[in-house]
Amino acid sequence: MPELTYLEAINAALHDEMDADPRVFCLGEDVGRQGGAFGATKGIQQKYGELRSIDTPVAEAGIAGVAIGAAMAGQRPVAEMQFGDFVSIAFDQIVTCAAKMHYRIGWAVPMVVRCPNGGGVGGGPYHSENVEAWFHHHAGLKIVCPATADDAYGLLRASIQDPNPVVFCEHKFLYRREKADVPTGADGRIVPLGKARVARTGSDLSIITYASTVRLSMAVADTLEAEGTSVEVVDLRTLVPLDREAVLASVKKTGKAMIVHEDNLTGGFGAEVAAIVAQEAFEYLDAPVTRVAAIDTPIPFTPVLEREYLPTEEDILRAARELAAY
Amino acid sequence: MPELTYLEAINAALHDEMDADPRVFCLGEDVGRQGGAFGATKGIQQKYGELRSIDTPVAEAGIAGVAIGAAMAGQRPVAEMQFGDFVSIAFDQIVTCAAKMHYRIGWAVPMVVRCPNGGGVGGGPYHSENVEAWFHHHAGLKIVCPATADDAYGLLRASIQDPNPVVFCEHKFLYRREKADVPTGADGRIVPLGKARVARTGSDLSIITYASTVRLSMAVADTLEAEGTSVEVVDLRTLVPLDREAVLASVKKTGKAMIVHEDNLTGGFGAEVAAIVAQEAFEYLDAPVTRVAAIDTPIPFTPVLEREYLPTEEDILRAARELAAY
Amino acid sequence: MTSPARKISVVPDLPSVEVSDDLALDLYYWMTLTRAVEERALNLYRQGKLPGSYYTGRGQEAIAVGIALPLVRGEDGDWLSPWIRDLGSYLVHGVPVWRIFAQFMGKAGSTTRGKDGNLHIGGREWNIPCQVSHMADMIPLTVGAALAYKQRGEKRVAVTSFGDAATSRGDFHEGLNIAAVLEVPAVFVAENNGWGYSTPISKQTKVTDLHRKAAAYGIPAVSVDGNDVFAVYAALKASVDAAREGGGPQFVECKTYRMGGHAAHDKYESYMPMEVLAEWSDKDPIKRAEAILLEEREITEARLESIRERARDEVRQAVEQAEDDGYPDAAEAHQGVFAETAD
Amino acid sequence: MTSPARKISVVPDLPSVEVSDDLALDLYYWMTLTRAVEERALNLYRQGKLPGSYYTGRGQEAIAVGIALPLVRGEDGDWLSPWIRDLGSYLVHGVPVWRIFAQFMGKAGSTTRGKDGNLHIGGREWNIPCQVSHMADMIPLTVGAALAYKQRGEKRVAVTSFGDAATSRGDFHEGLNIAAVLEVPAVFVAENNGWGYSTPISKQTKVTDLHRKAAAYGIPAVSVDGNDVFAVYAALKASVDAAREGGGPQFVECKTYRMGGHAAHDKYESYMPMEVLAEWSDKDPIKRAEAILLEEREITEARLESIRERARDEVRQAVEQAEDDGYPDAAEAHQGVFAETAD
Ligand SMILES: Cc1ncc(C[n+]2csc(CCOP(=O)(O)OP(=O)(O)O)c2C)c(N)n1
Ligand SMILES: Cc1ncc(C[n+]2csc(CCOP(=O)(O)OP(=O)(O)O)c2C)c(N)n1
Ligand SMILES: [Mg+2]
Ligand SMILES: [Mg+2]
Repeated sequence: MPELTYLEAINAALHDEMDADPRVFCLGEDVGRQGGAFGATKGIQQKYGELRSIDTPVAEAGIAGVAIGAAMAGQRPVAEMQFGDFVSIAFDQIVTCAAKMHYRIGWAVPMVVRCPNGGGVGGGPYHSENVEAWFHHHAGLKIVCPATADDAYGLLRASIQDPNPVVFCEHKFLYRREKADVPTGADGRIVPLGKARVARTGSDLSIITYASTVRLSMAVADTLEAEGTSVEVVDLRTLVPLDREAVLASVKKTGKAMIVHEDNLTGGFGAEVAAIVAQEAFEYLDAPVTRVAAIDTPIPFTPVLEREYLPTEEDILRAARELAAY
Repeated sequence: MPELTYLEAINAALHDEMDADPRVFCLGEDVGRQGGAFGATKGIQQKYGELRSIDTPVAEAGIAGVAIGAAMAGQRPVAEMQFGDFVSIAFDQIVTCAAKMHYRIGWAVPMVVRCPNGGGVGGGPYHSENVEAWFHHHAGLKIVCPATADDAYGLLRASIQDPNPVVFCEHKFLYRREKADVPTGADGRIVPLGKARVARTGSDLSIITYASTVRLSMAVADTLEAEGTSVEVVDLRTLVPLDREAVLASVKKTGKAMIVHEDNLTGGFGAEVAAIVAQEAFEYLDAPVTRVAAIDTPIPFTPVLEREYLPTEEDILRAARELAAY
Repeated sequence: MTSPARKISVVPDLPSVEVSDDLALDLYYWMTLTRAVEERALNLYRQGKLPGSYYTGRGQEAIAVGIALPLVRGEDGDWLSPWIRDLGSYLVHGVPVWRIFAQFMGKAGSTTRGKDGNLHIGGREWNIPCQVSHMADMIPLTVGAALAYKQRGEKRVAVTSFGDAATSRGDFHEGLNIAAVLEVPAVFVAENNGWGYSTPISKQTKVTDLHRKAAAYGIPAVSVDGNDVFAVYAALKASVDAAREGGGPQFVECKTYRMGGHAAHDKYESYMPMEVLAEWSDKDPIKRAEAILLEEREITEARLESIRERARDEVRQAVEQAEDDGYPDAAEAHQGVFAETAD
Repeated sequence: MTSPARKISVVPDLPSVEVSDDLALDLYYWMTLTRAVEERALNLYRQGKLPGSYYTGRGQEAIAVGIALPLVRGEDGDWLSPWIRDLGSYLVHGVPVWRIFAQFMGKAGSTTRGKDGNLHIGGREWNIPCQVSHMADMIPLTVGAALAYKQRGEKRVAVTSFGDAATSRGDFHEGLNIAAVLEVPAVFVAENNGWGYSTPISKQTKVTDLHRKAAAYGIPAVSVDGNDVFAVYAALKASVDAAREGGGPQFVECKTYRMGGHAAHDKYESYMPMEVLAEWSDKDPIKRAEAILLEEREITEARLESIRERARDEVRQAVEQAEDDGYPDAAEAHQGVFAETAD
């Protein structure tokens, strides 16, 4: 079993789903011969041909719309946005057509929109966006945000198999930094959508997080452990459906909730988690519900500014110490 | 001083700003001779001519983009979406170009996008959307949601005068239902963005709300008053900038926070308010932070389903009673 | 009983198409039914029995019917995504009349179980996706369906219609361009009725001959008289055949005129020139078809009357059934956001 | 000293344009400067001194320069929104060289104060809006600026350039259509270099002669040799003049070839045909201009060398100044989300 990076795990999941189901196909800009801007679709055109690996024109609304139509006509499209940022152009197709079709006529739209997400890579305001909050408000869309190579593989397979439109937010910063021994092919493990993962158990406070900030939170938990504070880290994995039970169980146990994400603070998914906690676990809370997230600005380009923008391990640590001491 | 409906107040604000500032102009589908689908721009083409009242092709991305460019070139465009729902098509232009331009190069984009918002009018899934949560996450946009005819007038004038892109969510249900004696012209009152309005003072619990649910909340407050519960109603007026002080002052006073909006629950603006309250007023809270909102589905068409979808006065009353009794 | 089929050749670019008398009568029947449904629905709307807005395609029945009749019906047939003027397309493609009334009324028997209204009609059983309000959004979807058929090597086509104003939208452009590049079996039908709500086409685009827009994508295009049901049928039949046989996407412009307001509540008298309306009234597609059937095809008036009678009967029964139908339970509002299975 | 102006007539549709020797040398100077900046920046990038990605417009300098030189500079001049291949446009339109290096380096002197990178350069003082990554988004903005000039009765134009792949986007379509209908003074320049990242234009559109797309909007269009700076200049000059004088929007296609990867990190050798690259290398716009200057205009080699020397000097000084510049304070990240005033 080879060690795969998060990016290789995505590639493997695509290969395995293409293999298992002839209805699955990839489409997007440069996804074919080139294998995509990051190589996520590498080898697929060579193996499955041009009809199942389609280099599209630069037209994100069109790409999404074509995927929706193909899904309704019985295929299982996996559309790639070259960068998640560009899914803003497909916003209308996704919320207007994909999200509402099943509710209206019970006709499923089984498709995945892969969005290379997130900052920390010097991409500037248009190659670093975290797009989950563009969609999590919208009934009818599933939102998946893997934090590890295993989950990237298992959640992508589950997303492709899911009968609903899924916005799959794969974090670019993790592409080559997250690695694991990921079983693939016949041994591949599907990770069901809607199940959080307790990445680390603890008793003093809960960090609820997902994607790129899981590893930061784990590091913080290590540091605090040494200081005598026991931190539980809940990796949400999917924002929609949300594993409310896992979130509430953890907070009820520790009495302290901290929500961490890389995306901007205001109106980020953390607000929803905080609201749920403040409503449903109120009686268990020993401290304010705390959020750590990016500042409320676009994502600046130059490293010194990008660092200021992003939530760092230090930011999380500081907030966690405060919360622990509360 | 004539009594104006909310819709007439919007029309008056447009006239008054067109009059006061030659840079102001209206654009959108059917806004010219027709005065728009609802009559919001009535009389403007007749008075100010075709160059300042432009019937555009059906192209919401183009309309938004043209407004942005015109704003940067020194004009003060007021773009109308025929229904707020269609702003999904302009999403990319608004978040990509309008929201981030000033942050990047300090070049202001003074424009307003008027979005006829909201349900309760039998419009179905594509003529009833509340669009504020599509944008409130996005740094660089102001979001305005008037609840009364006075505010519709005063906030629209403030929005047009503001040097930033403003998403102006005017509620269709209120168009002809809200009325007030609204001074206009030289006597017109500007309502500054970022200042909430305590619509009713109270001491037992705070309802924080905006737009169409303000009137419902006021009715609930009346009912509860008779039952001996004193409800404070805070009308946010603008979601961005948010008047945090007003929200926190109210909650700190009453110890109980309930957030009410017509938009879907999950990821709605109420989540953000709840998160702020749970973090910053935690020590003052005597009860769970409660949210009342639409159910998490698209907006169904037929009256019996639409009623089930929308938060009603009864829903708010029930939740408020529970909270009061907590 | 029926005279031999006639060849209809609308435009030199397309092969001519045979239209037998039976087919001609079919076209007539569907147009008649379409108008009967719409007239009845308009009455119901005026009586306050239909929630929401009401749109009619009066005067455009030849297009609605001519688009759909060349297509294969049923779940495994051709994809059809009609525009809101095209009630006739829904009827021809298989949606039962009573369910259309139920849809207008917001009843449980609506194709959307009351969740959507007016012409937002659809269902997998008819291979009709449910259109959204957002004009031109259905164009890329139609391209996607056509792509699916091509990928699986099925000889099916995907067809969509839209108004002239929809050609201003980005999704029109992206959809057509992708269709051309991927060479999928999609047929695009532009219904050029001169207006988009209160806006005349001259303010919508400088190129008011919409078929000329197809050249920007390298898509073959024709323009036909949209008030001549035989011409529309022939253009569609030839285009659909071409697409089905691997000829790639096709574009058909149907020229017509909007015979009234944008919707029933629209005070169009304030902006539409009455004399032009009157002129077009003389070109009414049903009257024109009648004249051809009576004069050129020598069909008897009695036969036409029996067809009209059949249509009226169907409408009567359908309205009864829809009126008897209940409203959905409130609980329905909570159902169906997500699919449990795709099949 | 200079020979008399020559009339350049690129296409029969456009009036011919005078290009004096001084102007010809100006064009040469700006192309030379553009290349010198890009070569230096590429070195810096390879040394790891430029964060982010690095894009060059090598081989497209004639377009970048030819677009900008006919325009009026300055805050009250013409709006110019260049594409990422058009470093030369920024230079000609007034952005100081050192600030471009500062931009690449993410320094405080960057036109975005380090908030954006690479060719996302802009500022009100030059009437250059800062482009966004999202291809074609700047087209509607440019139409809006042109509209503002028309509304105020100012004789200004708004110009934008974009790559061939951008023509697939909805915003291209919506922008051009609106520009045509509103008859605004906008000029659209399509740089047809045959590729969009790894995708050849044949997979981008069936209509690879991009000027033919303008016909769908009723916009006058010409196509010129994008490697001939005199032709590009003349086409732009004539188009800009036409737009300025009330002729409505204009479209210019410049045919060229992308002389390498999409960005510096792109392994284009795997997909670009080397023999075609070699052919186009012979058509290098700077070499071609040199030949014309030396042979047809009888400019001395010494004069050209002094121009090249001037460009090298400027680059040297600019790099020094940019290197001396500091990075922005971290606090800058928090500033500027909202404007306090629009003026
Ligand atoms: C994207 C979008 N913008 C606006 C509307 C509102 N609207 C509904 S129909 C219509 C005009 C349609 O004109 P056209 O496409 O010519 O069709 P017709 O009504 O003439 O059949 C408009 C503007 C819409 N449905 N979708
Ligand atoms: C909307 C959008 N989608 C995808 C990208 C990623 N991208 C950057 S440049 C490019 C290709 C550009 O090709 P073209 O327009 O021909 O310009 P060229 O690079 O050839 O100059 C792509 C796909 C983008 N910037 N914007
Ligand atoms: Mg029309
Ligand atoms: Mg190119």
